[in-house]
This record gives sequence, structure tokens and C-alpha cells, in this order.
Amino acid sequence: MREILLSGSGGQGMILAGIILAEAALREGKEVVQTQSYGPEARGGASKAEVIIANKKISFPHIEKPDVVLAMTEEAFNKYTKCLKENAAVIVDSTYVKNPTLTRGDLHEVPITALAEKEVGSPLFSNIVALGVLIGVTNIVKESTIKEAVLARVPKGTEERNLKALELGFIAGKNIL
Amino acid sequence: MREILLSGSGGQGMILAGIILAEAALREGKEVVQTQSYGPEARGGASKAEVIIANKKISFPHIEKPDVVLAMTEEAFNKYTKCLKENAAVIVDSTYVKNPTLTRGDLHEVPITALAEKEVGSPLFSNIVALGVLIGVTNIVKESTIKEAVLARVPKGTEERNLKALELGFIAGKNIL
Amino acid sequence: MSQTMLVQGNHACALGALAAGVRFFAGYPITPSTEIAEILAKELPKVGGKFIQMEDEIASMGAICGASLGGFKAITATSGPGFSLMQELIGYASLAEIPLVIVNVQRGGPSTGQPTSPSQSDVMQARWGSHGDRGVIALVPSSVQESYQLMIDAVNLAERFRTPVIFLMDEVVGHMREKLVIPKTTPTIINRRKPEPGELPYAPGPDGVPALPPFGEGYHFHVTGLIHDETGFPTGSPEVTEKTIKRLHQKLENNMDEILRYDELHSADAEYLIISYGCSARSAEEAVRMAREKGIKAGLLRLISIWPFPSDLIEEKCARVKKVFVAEMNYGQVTGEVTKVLGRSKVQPVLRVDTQMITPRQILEAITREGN
Amino acid sequence: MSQTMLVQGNHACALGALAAGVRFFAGYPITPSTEIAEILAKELPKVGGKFIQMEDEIASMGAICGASLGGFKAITATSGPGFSLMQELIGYASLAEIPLVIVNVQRGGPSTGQPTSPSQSDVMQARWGSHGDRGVIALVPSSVQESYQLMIDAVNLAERFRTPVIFLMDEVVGHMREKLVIPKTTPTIINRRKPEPGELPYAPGPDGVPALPPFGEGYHFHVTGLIHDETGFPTGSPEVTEKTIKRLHQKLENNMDEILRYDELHSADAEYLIISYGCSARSAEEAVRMAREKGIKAGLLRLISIWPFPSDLIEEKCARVKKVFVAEMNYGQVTGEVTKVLGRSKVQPVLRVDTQMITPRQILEAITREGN
Amino acid sequence: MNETLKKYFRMNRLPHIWCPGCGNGIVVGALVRAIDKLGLNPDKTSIISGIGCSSRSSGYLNFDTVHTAHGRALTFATGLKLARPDLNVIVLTGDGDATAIGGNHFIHAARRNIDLTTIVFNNNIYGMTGGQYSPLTPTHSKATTSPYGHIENPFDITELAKASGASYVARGTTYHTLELINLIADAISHKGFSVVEAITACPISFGRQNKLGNAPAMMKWQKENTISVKAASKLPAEQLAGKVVIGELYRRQAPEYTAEYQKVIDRVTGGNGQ
Amino acid sequence: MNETLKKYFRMNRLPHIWCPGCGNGIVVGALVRAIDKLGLNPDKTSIISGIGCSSRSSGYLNFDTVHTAHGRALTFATGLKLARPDLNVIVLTGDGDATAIGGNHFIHAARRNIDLTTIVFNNNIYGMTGGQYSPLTPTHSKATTSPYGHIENPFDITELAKASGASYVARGTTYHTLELINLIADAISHKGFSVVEAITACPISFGRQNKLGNAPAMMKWQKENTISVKAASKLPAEQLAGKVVIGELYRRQAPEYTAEYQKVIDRVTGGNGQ
Amino acid sequence: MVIINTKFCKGCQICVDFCPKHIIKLDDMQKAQIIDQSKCISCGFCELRCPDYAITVVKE
Amino acid sequence: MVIINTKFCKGCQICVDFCPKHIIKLDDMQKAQIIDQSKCISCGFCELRCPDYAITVVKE
Ligand SMILES: Cc1ncc(C[n+]2csc(CCOP(=O)(O)OP(=O)(O)O)c2C)c(N)n1
Ligand SMILES: Cc1ncc(C[n+]2csc(CCOP(=O)(O)OP(=O)(O)O)c2C)c(N)n1
Ligand code: SF4
Ligand code: SF4
Ligand code: SF4
Ligand code: SF4
Ligand code: SF4
Ligand code: SF4
Ligand SMILES: [Mg+2]
Ligand SMILES: [Mg+2]
Repeated sequence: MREILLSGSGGQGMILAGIILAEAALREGKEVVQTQSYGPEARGGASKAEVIIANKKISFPHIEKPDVVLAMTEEAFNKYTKCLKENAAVIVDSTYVKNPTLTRGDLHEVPITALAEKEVGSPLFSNIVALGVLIGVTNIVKESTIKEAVLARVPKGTEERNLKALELGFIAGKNIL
Repeated sequence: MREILLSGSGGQGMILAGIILAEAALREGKEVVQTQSYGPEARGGASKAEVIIANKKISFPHIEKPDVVLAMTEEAFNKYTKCLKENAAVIVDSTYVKNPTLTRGDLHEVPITALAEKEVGSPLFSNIVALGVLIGVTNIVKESTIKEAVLARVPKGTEERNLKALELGFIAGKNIL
Repeated sequence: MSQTMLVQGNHACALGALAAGVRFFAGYPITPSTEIAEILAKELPKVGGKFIQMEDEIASMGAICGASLGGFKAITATSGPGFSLMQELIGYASLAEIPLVIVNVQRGGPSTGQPTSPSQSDVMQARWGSHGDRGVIALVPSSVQESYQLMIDAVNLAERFRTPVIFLMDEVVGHMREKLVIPKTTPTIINRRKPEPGELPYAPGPDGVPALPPFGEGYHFHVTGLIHDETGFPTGSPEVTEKTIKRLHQKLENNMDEILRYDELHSADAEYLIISYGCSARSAEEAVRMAREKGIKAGLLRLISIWPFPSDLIEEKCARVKKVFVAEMNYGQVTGEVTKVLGRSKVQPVLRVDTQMITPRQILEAITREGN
Repeated sequence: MSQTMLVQGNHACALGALAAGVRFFAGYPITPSTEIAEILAKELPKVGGKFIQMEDEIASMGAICGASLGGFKAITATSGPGFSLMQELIGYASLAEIPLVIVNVQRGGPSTGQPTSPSQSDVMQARWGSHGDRGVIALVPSSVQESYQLMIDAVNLAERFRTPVIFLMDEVVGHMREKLVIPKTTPTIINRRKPEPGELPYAPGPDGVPALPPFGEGYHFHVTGLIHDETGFPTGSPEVTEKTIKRLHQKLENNMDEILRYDELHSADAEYLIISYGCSARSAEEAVRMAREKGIKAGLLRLISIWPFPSDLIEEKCARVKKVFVAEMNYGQVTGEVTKVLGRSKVQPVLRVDTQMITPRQILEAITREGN
Repeated sequence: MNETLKKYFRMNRLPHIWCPGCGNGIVVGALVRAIDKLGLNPDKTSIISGIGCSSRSSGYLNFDTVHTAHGRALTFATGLKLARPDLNVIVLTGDGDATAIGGNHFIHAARRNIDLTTIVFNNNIYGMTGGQYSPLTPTHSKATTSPYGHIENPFDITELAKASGASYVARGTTYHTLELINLIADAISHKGFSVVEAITACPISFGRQNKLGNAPAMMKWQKENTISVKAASKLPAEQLAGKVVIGELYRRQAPEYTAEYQKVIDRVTGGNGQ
Repeated sequence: MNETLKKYFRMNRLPHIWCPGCGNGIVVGALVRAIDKLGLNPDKTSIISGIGCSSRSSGYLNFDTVHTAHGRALTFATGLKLARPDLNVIVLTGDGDATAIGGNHFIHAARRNIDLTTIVFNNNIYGMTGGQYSPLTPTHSKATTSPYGHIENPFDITELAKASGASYVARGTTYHTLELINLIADAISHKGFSVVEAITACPISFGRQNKLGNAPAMMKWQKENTISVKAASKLPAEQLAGKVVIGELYRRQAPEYTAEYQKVIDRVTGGNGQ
Repeated sequence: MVIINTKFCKGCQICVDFCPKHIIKLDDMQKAQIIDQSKCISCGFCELRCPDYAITVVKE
Repeated sequence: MVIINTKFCKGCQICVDFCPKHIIKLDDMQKAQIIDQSKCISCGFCELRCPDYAITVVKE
């Protein structure tokens, strides 16, 4: 069972990233549960997605100790890295998270948003870059599967740029290993 | 314990008669409960008042077998004289109830509405005439008490005519005994 | 001097409210509760109070919430369909801790049902009608005199515990006329506690009840239907949420000595104990008398405060009893609660669901059947 | 071909409704149920169905009553505050015997409460929220897949028993995404029975359920919220009233074999049985696994149909068990019902009222404490 | 009773429960004559009412009928009509039912311009519950809940309907029976939300406490205090003070809700939706 | 923040929860400036709101405040004002809160002409629940529950208020901030039921799905599509089509509910009622 | 011909007061009664305005 | 003098777009910033229209 927590501020697309990751796992025949946290009523602003991937039925749908944390903001980093599994992978967007420190787990710093902006042309692709990094670092699903999952979700006309973002992420993720 | 049932059609003032009778009993220090039946929702039309008078606490507030029945219409007579106490007194307004027959109890026929119309000048006083008859026949409360009770309830300016109606009833009630 | 009159239970209820200091009524007419509104429409202006007929029952509940926050003792009166409509805001008043009394003169349900006939089928609704968990006080009068006196208690308990109180009458008690003696002594009146300087509007006192400042005196406090902390402002904190929900129950449960009200008849040596309430208890009383005449050791435990459910009382009173009969005019609502306490085997329901008053004979027969 | 997707429980519920033949939705947005409306707003026109957002929840209930009488399978979806507002008309639908499904995705209460957090605190309200006596069917799904399949059952049961059915979800199940497999085989669909020639619209069949003619086909029948006889017209008759009220309960109680739904895990040899439902049952399942790993003989009885309460089932399943744990996210609502069946000593509540999901650890600890 | 009208009544439910002189029977008579005049198919016509004296009328009419909950007739009707645009749906409702507890549904049905015909029996009071004030009770009148004279302003329900979006609005009285029949017929024929305010006497719950005399006296009031739209249009405002204008007050053609919804279905399904 | 305004806010509750560019803050700013301009006594002023993004405003304002249930602000306000006519009672409500679930209370408060000031934050959508259509959503707009374009007609809430009996009715926008302050101040000063419709941008739940651009773009829309009452009065009807008229739209003097009730008390008690 | 169904008539007097020919009155039992059929002009107003559907005007 | 409370500013750009003197812009952190105080005419519109109470215009 792998427990992955994707966090950031509202508007950074963490929920969508979580859904794509979960769908990719589903494509590989895994059991999967995805949940998210909400602000007051439903007015957007959700900033945390949880994804649990397993080979057998998942009963409790929440993460108690994540295996993987993606933190796109300093606030998210501080909040969600307090309680990690022994060898957890923590991926931070170094565009926003400055000088992160961990007491356990492996830290992976990637300037995700900066990359999205510079290489794909818009910070809006940072969640897909982040997904790429996450797969690059963890190999939770196959690269080909996450590609399919991304293509199935993103709006028509943006496929190419999204794939580019993903590839960028793969590379960045594998490089820092 | 005396159980008195006053019945007629809506608008004949049976509820008011029941209340006055109950108030008279209260004036004499008795325990008393008065209830009534309603039509659909509360839109007037109540046509039956029950009064129970006793020397000790009255628990069950409804009449199962009346001691006294006043029936101002044929419908009321047929409906409420089916189940009477052994020596029940049944008073009917012979203006409307033609050829009444009883299998038990004592029947007292008085042309109540006709009397009210002829002697008091309006059928609106028939309920007070009826009360007089009822007291005349049964002596449930003193004549002086029912007088007080009537005066306490009727609109200003109608006192005299109401007292006349009551007296008429007393006489008619006593006469037929 | 004491004053004696022949009035309906609804009338007595209205007079009790006035005696308790109620100065605001908002409501919407509905049989068989309408007389309460009609009498208060007439009487309130005489004492400087306010009556308003709102556009519906929801609005009526909202208006009494507003008036109560303005420092007025405020009530409404309704029956089944209106009571259903009020449930959302009754829950609001529970959580925002606004003292109020809601009178429900029960009639035959469900839906429009039998509007002019009696029933006791809203007992469980009084407890569970609104969403979410909260504690509830409900009182049930059995006579005209009690409609007066218990209504004073209802208003007092609302103020004492900063909570809506359900005054659960029924059509029989509401519409019957009986003697009402208004005592010459002024009744004990409880008024909501004002906060000490610096005391927060939702900080519970040692008894679990917070103090309530009235509007218009410079407190500038905030009232919300969201879960809130002691300041009154919303919070998503699980800890505060838990504390709040528990306190809404415990401020009542822990003060049962002040809330619990009941009456007994021949219960001391009873082998067969009837548990009943409201108009049914009148028949039960008669049934006990009839049974005793026959030499059957019957007794009556009449519930007056019905929520929080008096489980401990029932456990105690029924310990030495052979059989417990629950006499009520519904499909077995209090019967279920008694069963929770005593188990299924000891409890015998005596029910009536045809919206006619349960008769002494019906109860007696149940006892006799068992007694043989 | 079967279709696999990753969707929220709310989404699955909406798809289940469509699969069951629902072609009418009226509702009013409220967190955490809104997605059901949003999905049906999109999907219904595609199959010639109708979606309408009404001015409030009361109007939503009225609209689905009207549509159902028009021969459409109709549903609404809401959460606590809206569910409270719907109570009057839910009672109407019970008495007038209009098939409907009301989805309540439970959130933290009372009042506005914790709108985005889960809870299971409307279970008793689902049973008792409306005034008067009537029977109620309520179903509780625990997963996304079950939200789909059980919704089909809910619609079927509504049609089968001519009654409103409460579909009692919770925020966890409503908002979580899981795999949904839509089977390739078309599901079993039950449609309301049309009357035989001369059959009255409120004359119960041998199973207690009357047939329902649709409007617009010349039946010219009358529907009312007053107590009515077999013709559908109002009557004040106590006999008919009694028959009607009893039938509203018995048409369900006597057909429990069709309504009862539950699931079990390791219950056969369990010494400690957890009773749970909805999202809590997921934690209970995990707790059973954890307990078994520790060698504790724990088991789970997961309630799927929660009303009419499965008393007989619980009596049977708990007969040989040492202790029963009721795990739920409220102040002990189902715990009370289980207590009615088993008595106070055998039942141990495992509750959570802070609107956070109950955890497997919490349940496990309760069992372990007992097991030692 | 006129033989041609009998088929519209459930004859075994008559006589009705209304008090002697109650105008409700006249309004229902007018409705039935309007239906007959239009030749509506009774199998395709539904009558939906709320709760109140006037709302009891659905039980007497030989159609598919619903006696809903207090104030909710329009919500049932909206659901039924949207589900079944093939049906004529007529709503019978009291002044309290329509404008007190049901006021919100009234303005929203009007706003949607859904093809329902609503007849508001305006007797200025809550009849069924025995004479409490309604949102249409005139200022200064007595009501059991206004024992000192009513201090609220009544709605002008026709103005409210118009401001909310109704596309046909009329007012009639039981005295002007023939005109009432025609107004109701026009309202039913009109495609969109139509409202007819029918002024009707409640001698028992309203007349009695306001000393308005018996039923004929209350109908004479209707005769003497109303003025037709035509006549009113010729008078200066001052001379209209205190007069109640009757006739067709407002009409416009506007997109109707169920038709618009059908367009959505057609668009989404490419015309294969139904 | 301007020092003189700070005392009207609960500074420890700020910053507020509204999205970047949300107009709610501008409306609340205008309210506070109007209150300051009038010199209302904050101890004698209560703010009552319903449920919705806009209704969260009561929590930020340093008065006695109530955040009621969805749609019910006016009912609480009516009870409070009738009980305590000495208080200024101001109601803050969203378009959904005021005209969907709360529509009945809105027309009835107007009918009674009770001295409340109601500010309707009209963002044409249910903001809080994420973009479902409201009774003020324009036809053809997108909403999450109108994915194929909205087919309903919006209320003209100012017309509705007027037809229901409100005695002061105005409309403003967040772009026209100074005017909005004045309209709110006038509404508060007015004795009777007063309504200010404040047109405000919801870039997140409404703007986004209708591609209306960012907050400044939506405010530009307000600038370009409105016309003042004065200017409008000089234009022929054709040229007004599609324009939204802003300013004071209606005002009349009429008996106010709580004052009329006080007269009843005085009459009944011979003046010793309070 | 004007036919009165006395079972339905509730004696409200509406027909009596509004018959243009003044040919209807209430009998002792408070039921409407036609005094002189021959004067009837078959205007139908009594039928239209009877709240109890007690009158049928048969046009010859 | 125009003072911006960057803790309150949410970067909505309203002040930027509507300042008649075009002297406000967003900085890298998406917070409003005055480019040239000297050009400010103290019209106050930025303060009135800031939804977040982040601007105070101090009239000298
Ligand atoms: C929810 C609810 N509240 C109140 C009532 C009681 N009630 C029944 S009819 C009615 C008013 C009737 O007035 P109106 O609609 O004007 O009809 P009328 O009787 O005058 O024809 C009321 C308040 C009810 N049945 N349901
Ligand atoms: C009884 C009830 N129904 C539904 C809701 C959910 N709800 C909360 S706010 C809202 C609508 C808000 O829209 P509006 O009033 O326009 O305020 P805005 O958020 O746009 O400012 C809804 C439907 C609720 N809280 N209570
Ligand atoms: S109370 Fe009035 S409205 Fe009701 S039936 Fe009698 S006269 Fe008609
Ligand atoms: S959702 Fe809209 S109304 Fe709500 S805070 Fe965001 S921008 Fe404002
Ligand atoms: S109008 Fe009808 S009910 Fe009235 S008196 Fe004439 S016949 Fe009888
Ligand atoms: S038809 Fe005309 S003239 Fe003849 S009885 Fe009737 S009202 Fe009189
Ligand atoms: S208007 Fe206010 S919140 Fe918006 S950018 Fe300017 S200072 Fe920041
Ligand atoms: S006060 Fe006027 S000129 Fe100065 S910064 Fe603000 S908007 Fe620009
Ligand atoms: Mg009426
Ligand atoms: Mg809005």
C-alpha cells in the first residue's frame, strides 16, 4: 500500500493531480481511494488531495502516515511533513519552499513552478510537472500509464504542453535521485 | 358524577351552553371538564359539547354513557341517544325532532326553538332556553347559579332577554316533569 | 388573590407564558394550537408585549430567535406540520443556545392527518426532528392547571439552560376546559444569566451553561449556526466540535435534578406499573383506580419531563414491578425508550393509533389480561 | 461491456439513479450533496429526463412528489439543514404513498454545523424527523461501488413499497473517489404496480402495498395528506385511521425479507462483534483485520438497510457474542436501537462526534480494552 | 346540476363541506364552466390544491387531483408539469395558502413562467382555521389574531405576480360570475404562468367578525367596489382610490419553462430525447 | 485600514475568507462607511445575515451580529426589530439567500414595511456552494446546474421589493462605490423597509464559468452596463434595453410596522405599555 | 324551467337576492323555492352564482 | 500617502486597474505596490474599492 499526499494552495491543481494519479493506478489494476479536504462549504480552495494505492481492498480511506508527500507551498510543507513513514519521499516545489528541513524521510527539491513557467510557458502546468516529478522519484505507476491518465483528463488542445510538462517532471524527478 | 351531552348543528350555540353549564358547576365548587367535537380543522361547525360534573377529580374527560342528553336536531338525537345510562334524561327540541323514540331513559320534549322565537323574539336564544330546560329537568346546578353564569358570558345589552329565555326554560323543564 | 376560571388548556398555556414573563410571540395558525396565538394576540399588547403572525412556521421560529436575542422571553405554538417545518431552526436554537419555548399541540399525523383529533405521535420527533446531535428538553402537561404551571417551568428551563424547550401538549389537553386556579403568589421566575465582565458568550459556566448577553448593550457578540468556540466564532477544530456537541447534551444530562418532573399514583406497592403522559395519563389514572377496586395492585408513573428521557427514574421505579405498561396514543414511541431501559420482556405497550383518546377500559383490560 | 471509472460516491449515486430509471430530479444545492445535482443537471436531459433546481428544499420535495405522481421515478438530494426542511413533505409522501428517494449526504450538525465534514448524526432523524407515525426505509452505502448499486435498490424499494426511501450517505462516501464498475448486465428494475381494473388507489394488495396509477391516464384519483380510506378520500373514521397507520408500518415490517440488507466479516466465530454502517464500517472492517492479526476474535455486522431497524437480525447475530461494539460517528444513535434489542450491559458504544472520521485504531482500542 | 357539468364533479362527494353562502363553490363552478367551454380533456387535466377551505375543492373535481400540504400546491404542480408537459395543470389555492406560507413558490413559479394556471381564492382571511389574518387581509380589518384592528398592508397579488414574472394576470369576483368564467378560460388557454385572483366571500370566518352581513351583502360589496379594467382606464387616478380593478390586468408572450427545457433536451440529444 | 473604520471591524477576524477580487469586501466597506457617515451608535446596531459567502460578513463586523440559517436572516431581523425598535437592524444577504430560499421572507418583510435595511449582495450565483444558478442568474448564463445555458428568467429584485411593499428601493454596484455608500446611508436613514441591491462580482463561482475575466474586468462590466436613474429617465425605452439602472429607484412614506404596533400598545394600555 | 335541488341548497339567499325577477325565496326549511316560474327569463345567474350547485336552469 | 497592508492584499488587481493615475502595480509576490506616491491625487478610490481593506489613503 502506498499513501500519497499532494498539497498546495487552492488553484494549484492538487486535486486534479491526485485524481490523475489515482486514475493511473486504476489503469494498472490497482485498488485506489482518493480523498480531499474542503474549505468552508464547497467554494473551491481545497488544497490537499490524498491518494492510497494498494493491491487489496482499501478500507480506511485517509492517510495516517504518508509514504510520499508533494508540497507546493511552505505552508503545506510545514503542515504535512510532521508525521511521515520511515522512508517517505518528500517532494517540494523549491520555487516557493525555501530551506526545507526534515527529521525523517528523503527530501527532493525541484523548482516545479519555475520549470512550468519557463519550459512550458505557464505556471498552470506546475501540477503536471509535479506529477512527473512524483513518478520520476517514486515509480508508483508506469510513465506510460500516467501519460495515458493525463491525456484522458486534460482539455483538448493542451495535450502536447501537458505531455511536455510531464516529461520535464520525469527528468527532474529521476535526475535528483 | 354527572355526564351531560349537548348536541345540535353548528351555530345553535351548544358549545356556549356547555361552557355556561360548566362554569355554573365551577361556581358551586364542583370539579368539571368540558370538551367538544370539531369539524375539519377549526372552521366552526362544532356541534357537540360534553360536560362532566363531579365532586372529585375527573380523569377521563370524555363521556362514555351520558346521564343527560340535549338534542336540538334529529341528526343529533339519532347519533347521541344510542348509548345512555339507565335513567338518563333526554331533552329534545320538538321544533325539529319529530316523533323521537327511546329504548331507555326518560324523554322530555320541549319546542325549544319555537319558544325562543315566539317568546324571546329570536331563535338565537334557543341555547339559553335549552339550558333552562336542562336545569329545570335535572337540577344539576341551582337556578341562581346558572343565572349568574349566563350573565357572566352573554354580550352586554342582551342580559334581560337571556334571563327571560332561561326562565322560560326553567318553567318548561319543570312543567314536563 | 387567587383567581379561578374555566379555560381551555391552550388558554392556560398562554396565561402561563405571560406569567413566566413571555413578552414576544410569533406564530402561524394551525389547529389545534391556534387559540394560544389568538389569546396572546389579545393579551400581549396589554402588557407591552409583542405578537406577530408570520408568513409561516419557519419565519415564526426565526422571529422568536431574533426576539430572544433581543432580550425578550419568546415563544411560538404550532402543531405537527408546523413543528416539522420548524425543525431546522429548532436545531439552530439548540446550537446557538437561544432560550425559547416551542409549544406543539399534537394532532393526528402523519402529514395533514387528522387535524382536529388528538394524538401523541410527535414524541420522538421532539427529540430527533432536527439533524445533528443535541440535547432536548420536552415537557408534557396532562391538565389545564398543569398547562399553566408547567408552561412557567418550560420558560424557566429555557432561560436556565439557554436552550429551546418543547412544550408537548395534545389536542385533548389543549382543547378541554377545566378549572384553572391562578395562585396569588407570584411564581418563581428564572431569567437568563448575563455574563460577568470579560466572560465569553459561549464559555460554559461550571454547570455547562454559558451566559447570554442581550443585544443592544454593547457586548457586540456573534451568534452562528456553525460550530463555534467559546467566543461564538466559527471553528473547524475537531476538539472544539467534540466539546460543543457533548456540552449540548451534558448541560442537560448533568442537571437532571433540575429538569426531571414526574408524578406517581400508587406506585409504591404496584405490581403492575403504567407509564404514561399527557392526556393518556388521565386514562391511566382512572385505570389504576379501577384496577385497585378490583384488587389489582396497579400504579402509575406519569412522565412530565419526557426529554431528556428519565431512564434512571424508570429503572428505579420499575425495579420491583412485575410488568410495565406503557400507555400512549402512538405506535409505541415511549415504549421504545422504556424498552431501552428495561428490556423487551418486561414492557407491554398499550397503544392507540386511531387518533381517539385512549380509554381507561383499554388500559385496564391490558392489565387484567396480564394479571390473570 | 462493463465500464470502470474513478468517481466520487455522489457521482456513483447519480449514475445509480439513472440506471434505476430515475428521470426526474428536483433539488437545492447544499454541501456535501451538490455534485449529485450537478451531475444529474448534465445527464438527465441526455436521456430525456428533467432536472430542476427549486427555490428551496421544501419546493424540491413538492416537485418530486408531483413528478412521481406523473409517473416519473423522481429523487432529490440534500444534506442536514435541507433534510430538516423536507420533513413535512417526506411525511406527506409516506402517507400519500408516493414512491421517491431522498438522498441525505450527512455532514456535521446540528444546524449549519461543520458543512464540509462528515458525520452520521441524522440516522434517528431519518426515522423520526416528520410528525406522526409511519414506517421508513433507509439504506446506507459504505463505498462508491455500493453508492451505485444500493441506489438502484433504493429506487426499486420506493417503487415496490410505494414509499419514500431515505438514502443515507455521509460526506466521506459522498466525496471519496474509488473504482466504480458499471456491470454490463442491466440491473433488475422494479416499477410501481398499476391498478387492475376497478382496483382502488389506496386498497392494499395482499402484501399491504396499494397500486399506483399515473396521472394523465383517466384514473381520476385523489391524493391527500389527510387520513383517507381506500378510495383516497379523507375520512375521520377511527377504524380507517388505525388501519392506515398500521399499514404504513406493516407493509414494511412484514416484508423485511425484501428490504433487509447487511454484510458480515468474520462474524461466524466472533466473540466481539462490531455493528457499524456507512463510512464508519470501513474503519470497523480494518479494525476487525487488525484485531484478528492480534488473535482477537472480532467480527463485523455492517448494516446496509438501517430502517426498519433490523432487530431480529441483530438478536440472532449477537446471541453468542460476548460483547457488541457499535461504531458510529454520532452521540450513540444506532447504539440506542441496538440497546433496545440487546439490553444495556452487552452493548459498548464507540462514538465520535468531532466530525472526523472514526479510525480503525479507535475501534481496535475499544475492543482490546474489553478483550483484556 | 346542469347535466353537462356533472361529469366534472365527483358527484358522490357532494354536497361540499363549505358553509352556507361561501363563495368557494361559485369559483369552482366558474372553473368547471371554463374547462367545459375550452373542451379540455379531463383525462389530461390535473387539479392541484394546497390546504384551506378553498383547497378542499380538488376533492370534488373529477380529474386527477392532489390535495397537497399547506402552501405547497405550486411545487407539486411544477414537478408534475415539468415531468408531464402534456397535462393541463390547474392550481387552486387560498390567499393564505398562496401568499403566506406558499408565497415563495408563487413568485418562483411566476418567475419561471411555467405553464400553470393558478386560481387564488381570495377571501381575505384564513377561513379553515377560523379567521386569522392573511397577507391579503385589508388594513384595519378585524381578525382573530388582529383583535385591535389589522396594522399590516395587504399584498396586491396581481402586482406581485406581474413583478415576479407571470405572463397572464387577472382579477375577478364571484359576483361577476360570467366574467370570472372567461378570465379563467383565458388563463388556462394562455401558455405560461397565469394567475386569476378570484375575490370570494367568506361570511363565516371573515364577514362575521367584520360585520359585513350575509353572503349576498358581501357579494353586493363586490359589485359596488369593483371597476372593470376598461372603465378604470378612462378614470383619473383620484377617482380610482378604493376601487378594485377587475378583468385581465396583464398579459405578455414570453418563453415558457417546459418548452424551453424541451429545447435543451432536443439540443443535447440531437432531437432524440423523448 | 483607515483608523476611523477599524472600530467597526473585528480586526482579529481579518483578513476575511473571500476569494481574491470578490466584491463582498467592497460592499461591506461601503456599509461601514455609510454607518460611519450616519454616526450610528454601534451598541444599538445589529447586523443579521443568512448563509452564503456574502453572509459571512456579519462575523467581521463589530456589532451585535447574527449569522442565521440559509434564507432566514429577515425572520430573525423581524423578531429582533419588533422586540427592540430601539435598535438599528441591518440585514446582509446574498441573492440566493434573499430571493431563493428566503424569497418569502423578503416579500413579507417588504409588505409589513418593517424598519429594516436589507442589502442584497447580488453576484448572480450561489457563491458558497460553488456556482449553481440563483434566481438572479441571467438567462443563457452557465451555472454548474445549468450546464447547457440557463433557461430561467431572473427576478428584478427591485421590482419585486416595490410590488411587495418596500418603501425604499435602490440599486448600486461595487464599481460605483461612493454612490453605493450614499444609497446604503439613505436606506438606513429611511424609516420603513429599505432594500439596496448591490451588484458585486464573484470572479470564482460566476465569472470563471462564464469567462467574464478577472475581478477588474467584471467591475468594468458594471461600469459599462449600468446607467444612473437620472440619465435613464432622459432616454427612450429602446436605448435602455440591456442597461441596468442604478441609484435610488423608489421611495415613499408609509406607516412603519413597529411604530404601528406601538400605537396598538398605546391604545390598549392607555399609553402605559412600555 | 328552474330546478332546485333542496338536498344541496344551504339557504344562503344568494339566488334570492340576485334574481333580476325576484322570483326566488326561502321556504320554511330555509331552502330556495321558485315563486313564479313563468316570470323567469332564464338568465341563468341563479345557477351560476349558487355556491352549492343546487340550481339548474333548463332553457326551453 | 497611500499605505498598503500586504498582509491583507490578495493581489486582485482592482486597485491597479482603476487607479486614475496608474501608479499601482502588483509586485513579484502578487501584492499591490505604489510605483510613484508623488503622482497620487488622494482620490481614495483604491481604498474604497479594495475588497480586502488593504489600502489606506492618508490625506496630507
Ligand atoms: C404547515 C401548516 N401550517 C398551518 C396549517 C393550518 N392551516 C390550514 S388551512 C390554513 C389557512 C387557510 O387559509 P387560506 O389559504 O386563505 O384558505 P381558506 O381556508 O381561507 O380558503 C392554515 C393556516 C397547516 N395545515 N399546515
Ligand atoms: C437549508 C440550506 N440549504 C442549502 C444550504 C447550502 N447553501 C449555503 S450558501 C448557499 C447559497 C449561497 O448563495 P447566495 O445566497 O447567493 O450567497 P453567495 O455565496 O453567493 O454570497 C446554499 C445553497 C444551506 N446552508 N442551508
Ligand atoms: S369558513 Fe369561510 S371560506 Fe371556509 S367554508 Fe366557511 S365561509 Fe367558506
Ligand atoms: S466564491 Fe465568489 S462570492 Fe464567494 S468568496 Fe469567492 S468570489 Fe466571493
Ligand atoms: S344560492 Fe343555492 S344554496 Fe343559496 S339559497 Fe339559492 S339555491 Fe340555496
Ligand atoms: S334564471 Fe334568472 S330569472 Fe330565472 S330564476 Fe334564475 S336568476 Fe331568476
Ligand atoms: S485592491 Fe486591495 S487586495 Fe486587490 S490588489 Fe489592490 S490592495 Fe491588493
Ligand atoms: S488615491 Fe487615487 S490616485 Fe492615489 S493611488 Fe489611490 S486610486 Fe491612485
Ligand atoms: Mg383565505
Ligand atoms: Mg450569490
